[in-house]
Order: sequence, then structure tokens, then C-alpha cells
Amino acid sequence: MKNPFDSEERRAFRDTIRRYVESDLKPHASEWDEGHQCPQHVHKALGAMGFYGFGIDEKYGGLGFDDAFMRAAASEELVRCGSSGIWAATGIRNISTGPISRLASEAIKMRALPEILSGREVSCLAVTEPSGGSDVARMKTRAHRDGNHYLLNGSKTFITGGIEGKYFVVAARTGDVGLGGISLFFVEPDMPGFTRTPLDKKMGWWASNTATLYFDNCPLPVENLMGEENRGFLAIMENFNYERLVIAAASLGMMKVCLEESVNWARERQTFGKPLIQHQVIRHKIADMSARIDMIESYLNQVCWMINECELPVEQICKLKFSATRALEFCAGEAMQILGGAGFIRGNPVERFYREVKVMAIGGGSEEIMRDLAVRQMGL
Amino acid sequence: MKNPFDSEERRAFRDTIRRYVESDLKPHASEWDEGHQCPQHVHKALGAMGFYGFGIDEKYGGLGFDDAFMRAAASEELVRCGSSGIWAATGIRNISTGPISRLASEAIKMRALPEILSGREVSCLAVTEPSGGSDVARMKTRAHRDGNHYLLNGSKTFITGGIEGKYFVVAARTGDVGLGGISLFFVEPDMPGFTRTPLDKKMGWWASNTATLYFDNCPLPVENLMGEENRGFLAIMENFNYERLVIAAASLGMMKVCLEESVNWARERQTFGKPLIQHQVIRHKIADMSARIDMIESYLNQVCWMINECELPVEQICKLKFSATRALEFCAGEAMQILGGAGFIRGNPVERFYREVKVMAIGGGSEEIMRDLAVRQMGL
Amino acid sequence: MQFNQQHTEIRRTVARFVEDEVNPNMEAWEEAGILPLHEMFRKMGDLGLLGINKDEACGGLGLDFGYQAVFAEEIGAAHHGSTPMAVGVQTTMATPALARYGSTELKSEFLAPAISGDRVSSIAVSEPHAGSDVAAIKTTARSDGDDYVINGTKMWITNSTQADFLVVLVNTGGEQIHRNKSLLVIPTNTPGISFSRRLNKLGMRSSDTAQIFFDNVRVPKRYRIGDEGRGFVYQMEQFQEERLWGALSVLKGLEHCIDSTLDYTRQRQAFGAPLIDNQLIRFRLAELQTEIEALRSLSYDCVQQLIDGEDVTLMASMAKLKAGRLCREVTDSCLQYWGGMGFMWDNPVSRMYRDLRVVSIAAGSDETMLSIICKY
Amino acid sequence: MQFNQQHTEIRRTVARFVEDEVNPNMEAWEEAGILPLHEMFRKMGDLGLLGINKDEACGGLGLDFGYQAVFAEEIGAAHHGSTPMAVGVQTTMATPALARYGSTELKSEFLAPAISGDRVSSIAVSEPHAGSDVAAIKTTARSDGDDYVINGTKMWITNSTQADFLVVLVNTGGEQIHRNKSLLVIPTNTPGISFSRRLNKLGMRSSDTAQIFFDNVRVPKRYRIGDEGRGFVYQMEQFQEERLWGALSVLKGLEHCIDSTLDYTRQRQAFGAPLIDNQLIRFRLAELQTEIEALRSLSYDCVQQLIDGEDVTLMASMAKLKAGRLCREVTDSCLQYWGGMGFMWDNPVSRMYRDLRVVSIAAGSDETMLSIICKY
Repeated sequence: MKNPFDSEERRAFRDTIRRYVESDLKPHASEWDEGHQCPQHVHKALGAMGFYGFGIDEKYGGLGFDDAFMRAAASEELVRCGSSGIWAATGIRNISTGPISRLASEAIKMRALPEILSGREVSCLAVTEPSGGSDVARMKTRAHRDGNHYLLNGSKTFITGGIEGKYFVVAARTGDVGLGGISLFFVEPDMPGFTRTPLDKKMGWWASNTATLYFDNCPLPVENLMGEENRGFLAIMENFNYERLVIAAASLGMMKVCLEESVNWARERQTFGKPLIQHQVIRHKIADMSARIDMIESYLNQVCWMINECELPVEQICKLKFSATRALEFCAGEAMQILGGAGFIRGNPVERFYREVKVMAIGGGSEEIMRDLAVRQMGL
Repeated sequence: MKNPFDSEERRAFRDTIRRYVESDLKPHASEWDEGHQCPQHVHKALGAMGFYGFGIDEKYGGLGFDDAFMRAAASEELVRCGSSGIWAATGIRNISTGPISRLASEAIKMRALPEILSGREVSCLAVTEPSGGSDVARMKTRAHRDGNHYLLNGSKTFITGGIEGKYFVVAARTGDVGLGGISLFFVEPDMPGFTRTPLDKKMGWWASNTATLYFDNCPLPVENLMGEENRGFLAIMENFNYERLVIAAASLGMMKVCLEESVNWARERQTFGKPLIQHQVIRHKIADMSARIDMIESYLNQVCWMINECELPVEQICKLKFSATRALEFCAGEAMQILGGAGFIRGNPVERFYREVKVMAIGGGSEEIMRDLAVRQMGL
Repeated sequence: MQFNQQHTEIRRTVARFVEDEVNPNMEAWEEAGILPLHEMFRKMGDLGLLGINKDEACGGLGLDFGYQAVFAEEIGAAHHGSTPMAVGVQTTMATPALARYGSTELKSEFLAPAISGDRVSSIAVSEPHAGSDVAAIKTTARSDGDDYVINGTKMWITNSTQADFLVVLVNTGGEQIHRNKSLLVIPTNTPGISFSRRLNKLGMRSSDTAQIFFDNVRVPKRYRIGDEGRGFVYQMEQFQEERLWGALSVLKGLEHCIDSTLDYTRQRQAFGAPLIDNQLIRFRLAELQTEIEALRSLSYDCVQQLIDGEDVTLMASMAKLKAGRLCREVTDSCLQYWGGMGFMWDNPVSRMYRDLRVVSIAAGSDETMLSIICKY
Repeated sequence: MQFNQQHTEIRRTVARFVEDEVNPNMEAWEEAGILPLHEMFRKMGDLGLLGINKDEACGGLGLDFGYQAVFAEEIGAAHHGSTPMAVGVQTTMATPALARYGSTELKSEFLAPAISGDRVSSIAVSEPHAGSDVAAIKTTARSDGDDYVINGTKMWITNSTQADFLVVLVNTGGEQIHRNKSLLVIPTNTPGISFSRRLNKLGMRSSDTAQIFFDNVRVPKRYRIGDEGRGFVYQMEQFQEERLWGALSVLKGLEHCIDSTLDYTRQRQAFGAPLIDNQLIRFRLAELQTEIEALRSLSYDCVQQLIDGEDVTLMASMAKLKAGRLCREVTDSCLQYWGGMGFMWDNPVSRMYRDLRVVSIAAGSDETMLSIICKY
């Protein structure tokens, strides 16, 4: 659909990413995903296109401006390579660069941000713990002040990019139980007491590595405290909003691929003496998929507009996120059904997306948490 | 949600309708619906607000401009009175004024349009036949040229407003079988051979009357042919697009009422020792309803924008229509479930909307027809 | 479940009754907003249908619940929901506890005439602020010598304006909410009872439903069913048969929706071919038939468990839940294929769409069924 | 269905086999991408499990399909989908027509060793361009004296790389597409047969699946099952048992998903309370249990019909359809409540989510089931 909010710059940015995805990623996506890797030149190429630079000052290598439409467009286009694992390996970077650019000391920003934003190094946000999931209030990782250092103890899991990560933003408890006692720290893997192990047998997202991190009396210089002590919770929360937005945008891109693959296959495949596309149930599945895609696209545009023009629409972002992953689940399921046995064989994007649906529906806050949060935001 | 396409004029127009609905319609909606009537002063008041005047020249009493957003807003606000029957009795007028203003002779336009647009008289579009439903290609009503007249024979059914209607736009076959042989005629009830009977036992829409019309050698002056002979099909089709748009908009208004009623009831009602609103299943139902409302609202805005700015987006209008009535069906069903026994007792808008869901889902083209049409429009 | 000759016999008798006595009059009853319960029940009593699984001593047939199940399924062939519901109240909702725990004297005074069809009964449990949450009822019966004095109100009571006696759940004293309730039989001509106007409902429009008010209503203690303080337990037990009735009695109505939709879509031409030629419609109806068949199997299995004396709480709740869900899904889907005709008030599917909506709400809502299933 | 002592005996034997022989090795097989079929089947043959409803003359137990149904249900307790599928191919997909219509000679050469577990069998019907549309297959068997010469290819063939013989549907001549096909037994060591690499699948990863190519493969005509030209009819008949197996063999797996999710959500704390305290999760799981129970009842009823010699096409199609739908719904819903843990490859629900996705596709897709149900 024609986008009412399109502009010259936005179109140009989208086209740049799209052309790169088409020529450089799509031909290799399947191979990389099966090979559990995302080559470094991909990170660098995306860095050069400004993919990591939204909302960050030019002096650190950022774009010097922010735009929700462009953030969304970048994610939507990137997944069209056919593997949301490649998107996860690269795009999820932005959840750690936000806190670094807002809260880290000038010295850290000057040192780390240019490395990250150019795609030379990987940064990660580490919040989730083995025992706690999305429940930040019960976080167990602790940082004790000891002279000029904090001593960090505990562990973090499901850290996307954590194996190759060079810079980590780690949330830890410095105060009392509850939301008020969380602080953020800048952590590097060469610090003593820092170890990491891969979580490598995942259902999907094979192109992206996932780690569990362990901290055993890991000493952090006090300068590595990001922002004020005990004020880390709000910073994490703000950040989640952008993560949810791009998950919705990526889901939209995946749905579009599912629809295209379905249409292509249904035109080609013959059953009971006519092309699959001539069967009414198949046609209606296509109409339903297409309508859901339109709805999510319209809603995404509305939310991007609100982010740019109004206060951060937390309620709508929550509803958009679970609506988008529900719609993705529907489209991936219907696409599998249209492809039949062919969809069950690995190597096609529909099969891969079917395995990637759930991580989109769970990551960044599950559908259930999104509903709880949305109703609270409605003041009920 | 804040509307990205809002303007001073659009806001003022919406507010005028909303205030009138709140003060003059809402207190009486239940009584009128049960009494199977919509008083004449309602028609006139809406006429005075410009409700019927979109896309029609000022010299005929029209607004002299058109705006898809305002058309949608008018319908969305009107159903908030709690009875879509009142909306049907008044708003559906626009499907007949469109063809009259585009195709009727100047004399007819000067005579009829001011009466209709001011709300003094009711006009109707008569296409559906007892044997044919939405299948225009098999229309059986015929008009034979006989000197200076056409002789009209056949019957039409499900004609909203047909009992009080003063002016009718009637589709009849003047040529061969198929879509190419349909013409439109301007018909008045005092013509010989015109009779009508009420279809008065409907599941809903009680405030609006519905008629079956019979034509027995009804003589129509040749001036009453609207537009070219055998070219009526396209005119009907264009018209359906606006009808579908306002059905979607009305569905949106109904969904919002369902959500509001649910929230109010759930706050008040105590079960198992706490307010209903504190039960998680109820909260998630509310989140789901709210998300669907946001999606339909966003999609509706997108489509209105396309109507104003681009070519008529027939594909999107079809998908919007069935998506909106699916969402309405969901919201009405969930609202009934939240209200429990109280929702089953007549006199509340949720009970009424539950009975009105299906006419929204069927009228203007059923969900199935919408899907068939959408896929064809996608070029498949 | 295995059916024998006698099951078939009952099935045929009920089918003929529905065909001759119910369906020809149904439209008139819908218009009148009430069923002629005394006349109808006397005819059914003469046929022996109102006490199939009740004691022979009280005029029943003394058969097991399997025969009653056949009755429930077959009375569901009525072309509206009100008749099966009214009959169900008489045989399976108001009287099971009375038959099981009532004294011989109480049974001969109330149960025997209910079985013969001379007296109409009704069950009164829900209150304005206690629907599915039965333990929260507020109506009280104060002990006064050999009598109880009842005060309070009951809501949404089927058959009530025509009933000769009510079976009413009341608080008879004590703190523990599951042990402070009793079931009482209250004749409707007792002084102090009054009724609201008949409630105006979305569906079930032949069925009279009212609110009942009790203002110092005095009945002798011998009108109590079984022990004092056991009323909640009796009612929960009685609910199982009520819920199973709910599931069994909608099967034929749902199938009638599908059959009439099949007939209609075979006749109705659109775009040069009968509607039924649309693959989508055929597939959807086939899927719904599958679901109805699954509900039938589930209900029969539960009936067998009940006959075998097992605790059917789980299975009856599952059957009731699935029935409620299906009532909405089947009527809604069928209606769609009738197009504008489905929107007409007298359309067979439209009527079921309105009538059967109550199945997800009455006798414990879907959510209450889910709560019960969770506990097992 | 009523179960007797012998049913219980079989159930216990199978349960122990799954617990001792399948589940402890399952993870290793998943890793290896193949099942040790010869070893597994020999053990099962020794226990008498591979011919429960086959003739005693061929080494079977000679019992009715009800006992086989118990076997199907219980082998489904395996914690992955591949074992039940592989076993189902051996007992219920490749051999029913052979047992029913094969000559005595053919049965002693192929059926007897399949029952003893000495030979692995496979059924080859689908082709690259003919999945659910069986009549459209293109593989031919040309008559040449006392032999057939087979050319063509078969797709998605389970157990095939380990199979000792295949039962293959081929065109043996004539125009009428339902009367020009035959079923042939083809030993896999016959010259001219070749296999693709094992196909890489979303799920069922312990199961070896391949494409088979026939290049002038010559077998004697006595390897034909029953009459020439009746193959389509035999296969359709054989499909009923296959579909019923499909429904029965997923019941326990689905219940395992629910049970493990219940366990997990009871342990896992979120926001200060176990996850299971969320009403929504309890309700959802309760509803799914209800659906599984309905599928079980439906499947049992169908088994009873099969035993009674009735045409089960309708009921078996319904059971298969509902099984396919439920496999998606249950695994999907359960997975959600595991959060990130559910996304791990080795998670029990995640495995079923991948494995059971094929149920809606194989042995006739959901849409094919719907087509069949429509015709009844």
C-alpha cells in the first residue's frame, strides 16, 4: 500500500536496504542460517548504511537524528532476506546502543560507539536471568560497591549476540528488592570473572548466536556505572518500546514473504487438475493473509507517527506487538499449509519463519505480558 | 488514538455529530428501535449538519466537496447512539444520492436532491432481488422500451427505508444477460403498478424499515433513465465502495461502544469476591478488543487517505470491510460474554449490536464475496 | 453407549411428539412469548416421558440415565430452544435432588405430580449478584419453630411464572459457605411470593423467565430436601445432570442448522451455480459436522460414566463447555451462508443463533466450566 | 469401547517398551537423524506387537482392531513423533492390504517377516506432483510376460532408506483413473531402485524420509497384491486404518505436552507467584484437555465401528482432521507458556511442535479430509 507518511529520505533509505538485501543477503541467507553464522561484512555493510545510528549524535558515528518510520522500514526490509536470525544477529544491537548513548560516560561513548555503529564490534543488552524471564523486579544479579569498583555477581541468559559481543550493558541490583534497586553497567568480556557459554540448540534464529553470561566477582570501575545508581529500570523500559516496535516491523516483513511465497507456489502447483491458486479455500486464505498484512502495516504507520509526533505511545506499542506476532503466526501457518510437503523440507523461508514465529511472539515481552501491560496502560 | 490526518474542519464536523448523538439520539435509541421507527426530525437534523451532502454540488443542497474521513467519521459517530438501525435508516441514504447526483437529468436533480439532502424525504437504492442476492449479473427485473416510456417489471427486496422512500434508484435489465445489460432508473412510488410490502420481522435494525418492491408494467418516462442505457453496472459498483467504507466505519463505532460497555460493567460487577475487571481473562479480552479497534481504526484511516489521494483502492476497501465486520463480531461476542445474563436482556446496546452484527457482515457484500473480490483485485 | 430396542422406542415416541405437538405450534408460541406448559407436560406425562429415570413408586419408568439421555437428545429436534429448556427444567434441573434425597411424603406431594405432568416445577438458584458464583447467594431461610421464613430474591428463573412449585437454594445458617445452604420446595401459591414481569430476552422467547421475590414466605420444614446445610452439595450434584442435558439437548438443533443450511445452499443459485458448489462452504459445514459428532461422542461417554456411578463432574463440565462453544460457532457460521435470509427473524438458523447463545452463560458460564476442569 | 484384561495387558507391555527402549534413546536418535528400525522392530516382534490384528497363520495375534488401537495410543507415549510414525508404517500403513488381499505365498514371503520384525516395510503412494490427489500418480508398471517393469518416482517415503520391501501404488494400464492402478510389493534390493539423500525436514527428524526412483525395475507378477486394477480401492481402504492410527497415536503425545507444561508452569515463578496461578493459562490448558478428550472419544467410536464391520470412511476422516487441527493448536499453545525455554531445540513441546505439524499434511491433508466428509 502507498504510505501516507512517505518522504524522499525515507524512500531512499528503504531502497538502499532493500537493494542490499536482495543482492547480498537473500542468495546466502539459507546457507548462513544452516551454518550458524552471520559474516562480519554484513555487520559492516549495515553499519555503513546507518542501520545502527538512529537517535545517536554524529560525533559518535550516529545519524544525528531519529525516525520511527526508518527504524521500522530497516527491520521490515532486512527480514525479507528469508531469515529473521540474520536480523536478530544485527538489528537487535540497537537495544544496547540506546542506553550507552544516553547514559555511559563520555570516555566510554567515544571509545565504544564508533566501533559498534560502524559494525566492527557487537554490543549486547543483558537483562534476562535464568530464573526470572521478563520479571525485572526479581533480578538476582548483584553489584556491590567496593572502593573504586563494583563487584558483579550473577548470570544472564538468552543474550542475543552474546558470544561475539565486545561490549555489554548489564542490569544488576545495587539496592533493595523491587524495581527501584536496579542499575546499569558497562561490561567488557576481558574483565576478570566474566565467562560465557553458548545456547546453541535453538528452534530457529540459527544465524544468530545466543549466550549465557556468568559473573564471578567481576570488578567494574565506578566509571562503568551508567546513569544514576538505582535508576536503571526506567532506562530498560524505554528501550523495550523500540525493541517491540522493530519486532512488529520485522513480523510485517516476514508476513509479506509468507504471502509472496504462497502466491508463487499456488500459481505453480497443480492439484486435482488445476493450479492450486484456483481453489477457493486457497484464494480465501490469501485474502485473509493480505488483509492482516494491511492491518498491521496501517497500525505500524499509525504508531510510528505517534512516536515521532506525540508522547511515546506505550499502550499502542504493546497492542501492536502482540497483534503483529499473532498475525505472523497466522500467516506462517497458512503459508505452511499452502506449501504442503514442500514447506516441510528445510531451505525455504516459510519453513524457517515457521520456526521463528515463537521467538518473535516471546522475545521483547510475551503476548500475555503485552496484554497485561496494555490494560494497565489503559488505566484499568 | 490521535488521528494523523485530523484537521480543524474534520474535528469540528465530528464534534457536531457527536454532540447531537449524545444529547438527542442516545437517550431515545432503545425506545425508537423497539418502536420500529426513526422520527423525521432525526433525518432533518442530520440533513442540516450536512450528513447527506458529500460529493454533491451546493446548488442541489450538497456540501460542494467530498472527504472520505468525514464520511467515515459521520457513520462512526452516529452508531454510538446504540442502534445501528438508526444509522441504517438515515446513513444508507448516501448509496442512492450518489447515482442521482452523477447520472439523473438536471430536472430530476433540481427537484429531488434538495428534498433528500435536507432530510425531508427518503431515497433508496434498489438492486437486490428475491432470487439473486448480491449476484447482479443474474438480475431479472426488466425494463422494456415502449415509445416514450420504459415498462418496468419485476421485484426488489431488502430495500432499506423502502416503506417511507419517496425516490428510488432501481436497477433493471435493458439488455442481454450479464453485467453489460443493466440500466438505472429513477422511480417514484406514485407511479402506476408500483407496490411495496414491509419485511418487518428482522433480527435487528428495527429502527429502520425494509421493503420488498413490486413493479407491474410500471411506466417510466424515458427521462427517468439515469445515465446511458446498459451502463448501470459500473455505477452500482462504484457506489458499493462508499457503502463498504461506511459499513467499516460504523462497525468501528459499534466496537468502541462494546468496549466501553464492557469496561463499565466489568468495573461495577462483583464476582467471586472481586470486581470482574480484576480477573485476568476479562482483562485480556479487553486488551484483545482494544487492539482490534486500533487496527481497524488505523486501516480505515489508511483507506480514507488512499480514497482522497490516490485511485479508488477497491482491493483495500474489500479487505477493510470484511476485517472490520470480523472484528465487530469478535467484540460483540466478547462483550456479550463479559456482560453475562445482563447482556441477554433487551434494552442495552451490546444486546442490540449482537443482533446487528450479521447485517453488517452481509450487507454491501458478504465477507465471502469480499474475499473473492479482493483476490481478483490482487490480480490472481 | 450401546442402544437397545427400548432406547429406540423412546427415541421414536419423542420424535413423534416433537413432530406432531411442538414444531407445528412453535411459531405461535414464539409470537405469544410463552409455552402452554401445563397442557404440554400433561401430554408428555401421559406418554411416560417426564419420569424416565425416576422411581416407579412415584410414577416414573425406573430406567437408567441412558434412556433419559435419548429423550434429551431427541427433544432437541424442536425447531427452537425454549421447549427443550422448559422440559429439561422439569425433568433434569428441578427434580433430581428431590428424587434422590426427598422424603417419601415430599416426593408423593411434589415429585409424583411433576412426573404425571400435573404440576410444573422450576429451579431457583441464581440471584442478581450471584450467577455462576453460586456460593455467594444471599436469600435466607430463618428457622421459626417448625417453619422456615424465606426472604430474598432469585433471578433469571425459567418456567417460573407458570410453575406450581419451586426448588429454591437458600442460606439456612452458619458461616461455612459450602455448608450453610439447603434446598427447599416452595409452592408458588404461598403468601409473600411475587414475580417480576416476564423478562424480555435476546432469544428463548417462548420461554417465560422472571425474577422472583420472597417477602417473609413461610413453609414447613418438612418441605426441605434432605439434610439442612447440604443444599450446596445437592445442587452441585444436580448441576451435573443439568449440564449433561444442556449438551445432549443441543445436538439435534445444531444438526438442524446444518441440514437446513445444506438444503438452502443446494437450492440457492449464485454466479451460475448452487452456493454449495463453493468449496469453502462445503468444507466449513463438514468441519462443523465433525465437531458436533465429537460433542455427541463426548456426551455419550459421560452418560455411560454416570450410569456406571462414576464422578462425572469433569466430563459433564467438558461436554457443557464444548456445547456452549459449538452453539455459537455453528449457528454463526450457518447463518452467514443464508445471506440476507439469515437476518430474518423467523429463519430457523437465526432463531437458534439467538436461542442457543444462552448455553455459554446458563448453568455455569464457559469460564465456570473451565474453572472446574482446571481443578481436576 | 469397552476394555478387557487383554487390552490392559497390551497397554502395559507397550508402555514398558516405550519407557525402557524408546524414551531413553530418543535424544540420540534425533541427533543421528535415523531410527535403528531393524533392531527396534525385532524387539517389538519378539513381544508380539507387530501383528496384533494380523492372522495367526502369519505369526499375528489374530485380535480385532480394538487391540491394535490400544497399541497405537500407547506407542504415542514416545517423546517424539518419529517412533510412532515408523511403527505405524510397519503395522497399519504398509501391510493391511497385503494381509487382506495378498496370496498365501506373498504373505509368507513378506507379511510373516514383517510381523516377526525381521523385515522393515514401507508404503509408497505420494509422488512429487500427486500428494493428496492420489488418482493423479504417474508411476507405471508395464506388463512384460510374467513380470511388471516399473518406472517412475515416489516422494516423501517414510522408513524407505532402511526398508526391505516397499508396497507401491502404480498404474497398470487403462483409462479410468480409479480402476487402472495396482499395489505391488517391491523388494528394495531389486536392480534399478535408487534413493535420494535423506530429506531434511522441519520435524520428525529421527525418521528417514526419501524420494525413491524406479528405473526399469522388474518384479514378477505374483508380487501384485490382489487383483490388477483394484489398487486404488485397496489403498483407499488401507487409508482408513492409517488415518485412524494418525488420530490415536497423537493422543498421548498431546497430553504429554499439556502435562509437561502444567509441571513447568507450577514450578516457574513470575511476578511472585507460579505461572499456573494465571487464570488464563489454567483455562487454556483445561480447554485443550477437553478437545483431546473429544478426539479420544471420537477415535474410539470409530474403532468400534471398524470392529463392527461398518464403513468408517466418514468417522476416520473426521478423526484425522480433528487430530491435525489439534496437533497444531495444542503444541502451539503449550509452547507459548514455556517462554524462552520453549524456543530451545530439545524442549519436549518444541519437538512436538515440529514433529506433529506433519499430521495436517500427511495421509491426506486437512482439506482432503474435508472433501471426503463433504461427500457423505
